[in-house]
Amino acid sequence: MNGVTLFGIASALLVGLGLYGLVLSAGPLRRILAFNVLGSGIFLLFGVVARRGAAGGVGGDPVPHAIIITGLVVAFAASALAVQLMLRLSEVRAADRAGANNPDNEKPGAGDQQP
Amino acid sequence: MTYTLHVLSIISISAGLLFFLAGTVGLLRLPDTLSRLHALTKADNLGLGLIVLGLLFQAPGLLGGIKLILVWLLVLFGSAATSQLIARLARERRSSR
Amino acid sequence: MMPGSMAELLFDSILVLTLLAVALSILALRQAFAAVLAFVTYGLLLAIAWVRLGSVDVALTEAAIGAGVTGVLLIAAASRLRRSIPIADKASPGIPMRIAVGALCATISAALVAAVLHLPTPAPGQALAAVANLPSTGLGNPVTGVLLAYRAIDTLLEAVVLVLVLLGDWSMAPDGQWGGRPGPRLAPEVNGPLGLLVSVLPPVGILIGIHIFWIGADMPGGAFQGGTILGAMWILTWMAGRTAPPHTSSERLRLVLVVGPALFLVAGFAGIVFAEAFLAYPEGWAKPLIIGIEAALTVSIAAALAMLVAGWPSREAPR
Amino acid sequence: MSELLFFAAAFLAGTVAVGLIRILLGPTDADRMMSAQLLGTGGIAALLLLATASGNPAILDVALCVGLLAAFAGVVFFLAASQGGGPDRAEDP
Repeated sequence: MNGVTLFGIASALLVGLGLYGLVLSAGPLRRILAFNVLGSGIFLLFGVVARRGAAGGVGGDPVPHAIIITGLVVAFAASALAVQLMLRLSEVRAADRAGANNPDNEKPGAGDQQP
Repeated sequence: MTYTLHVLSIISISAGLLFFLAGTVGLLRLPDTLSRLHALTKADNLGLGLIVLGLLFQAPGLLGGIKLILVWLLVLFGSAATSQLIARLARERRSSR
Repeated sequence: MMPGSMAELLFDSILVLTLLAVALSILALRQAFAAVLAFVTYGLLLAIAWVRLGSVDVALTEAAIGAGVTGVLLIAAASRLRRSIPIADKASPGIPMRIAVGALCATISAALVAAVLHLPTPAPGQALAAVANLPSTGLGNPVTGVLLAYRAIDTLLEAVVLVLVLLGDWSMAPDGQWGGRPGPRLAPEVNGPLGLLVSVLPPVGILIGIHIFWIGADMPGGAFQGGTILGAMWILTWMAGRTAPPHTSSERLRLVLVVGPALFLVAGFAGIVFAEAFLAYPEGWAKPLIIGIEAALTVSIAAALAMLVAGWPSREAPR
Repeated sequence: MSELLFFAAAFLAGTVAVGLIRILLGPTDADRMMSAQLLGTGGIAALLLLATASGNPAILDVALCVGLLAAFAGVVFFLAASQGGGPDRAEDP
């Protein structure tokens, strides 16, 4: 057992943990966090493969490293979009609820149906 | 010469580690938020400072040494200010209870 | 591969155990503030893990993005959700469902562990090829070589993706709000230690960001890491109320957002004329071209990441 | 010497990791932030030790980056916590 294998096993566990949280979490913020944990597990797994491919005086294979850097930025962009969708959705629902409480503009199912 | 430097490094870094240990123990064992903060700020700033000092004896060149000191100054400044903020937060919480 | 001493193995074991414990607490903590705080410490631990895995480039990216801007994005979201009506989401799943999903995830983890333990030796890789061809680019950092020379098309597409995601973000604005000024200004006025911090931190951060970008050609660092730090400093000045995010209709903002991808694209097409292919650099011009593209990308990435945190535009008073 | 530095880093990592229990225990947001701050400083110290132990000065840049962003995150978390209202807030959004 060496350190790299240790990180490999940890990354496998992080993938499982993140997936579990992504599927079962009740709140959207928690699901976004779980998505990021899942992603970090996958990146680490890739990093373990890169580390094993170290040669030519560099600490690891630079091709996976470059792809991981790209992946981290894209994962951030995806999280940002998810966060904004979540916030917008909560705003729309709040507005809907306010509309449903007002009998003048009550529509059938306005409170639970989303456009 | 190298031997003396090694001994100085080891003494300084060990002292730094003790400060971190004290900070953790304080954070976990002290009874209320403000006294925990008191223990923590002393511990982590001095701990990092002593470790930086110890590593300076091993610094390979001038640039590396300058960077070590720069990191310490940055953390010192950052954590001094954030500790103030945390204290403010703790006080507000206490008065709102 | 390095043999790895006793002490290194001990450090790695502690790091890995802490990483797993923190990941577990991110998902288990009931309070959003605590969960996001755990997520930020998780990002820091990951950065150390990347150092141990031999990639300082990825460690810098993880420190800047994972522990920096993602944490800010999430904490701003959590504090805004707290003030609005909570989202009525799906009910907590029952025990049988939990067991079924848990078994599925455990199987996936077990399969991955088995795969990790049976990775081929010697490990295949392109490290030798990447290092061998590096002199023709004039660069010293093979990761920058992959990002801007060998696989420049990926990096170009990624820079475009950032702009597209930002457009998606802005499109969430309600009718009539397009072109307004995006959110969140957290503190209208700051003073005392906070004021000192937000006066001193941005200039220091800008220097560090430029330093990280500049050394990227030869040492770990580059456009993504430097750009993220610059973006974080811009966000800091908004949060402290020192500056405000620009209107999304601002032409200067739009220019800054596209200058990186646009310059990259122009250099790519110039490659067809002056070298042999799209995104090929002419002999002897590789390094100056790469540094120029990277500089433009740094600015665009900084602006795009910061605007992604700011959210969709609004023409009303700041939320 | 490098072996000793790795041991020091391992000791440090173990120490500050135990301090993370405060994130779970709380009870206030201020306590949680302290715990994260201790891990931040400890992590930076560990990175400095690793830089010397493995003879790779580029790791110092990671420490610099972490130091900068730890202060940044501290400000943002303070602003979020101080406008979050009283201690009895909604759970689990």
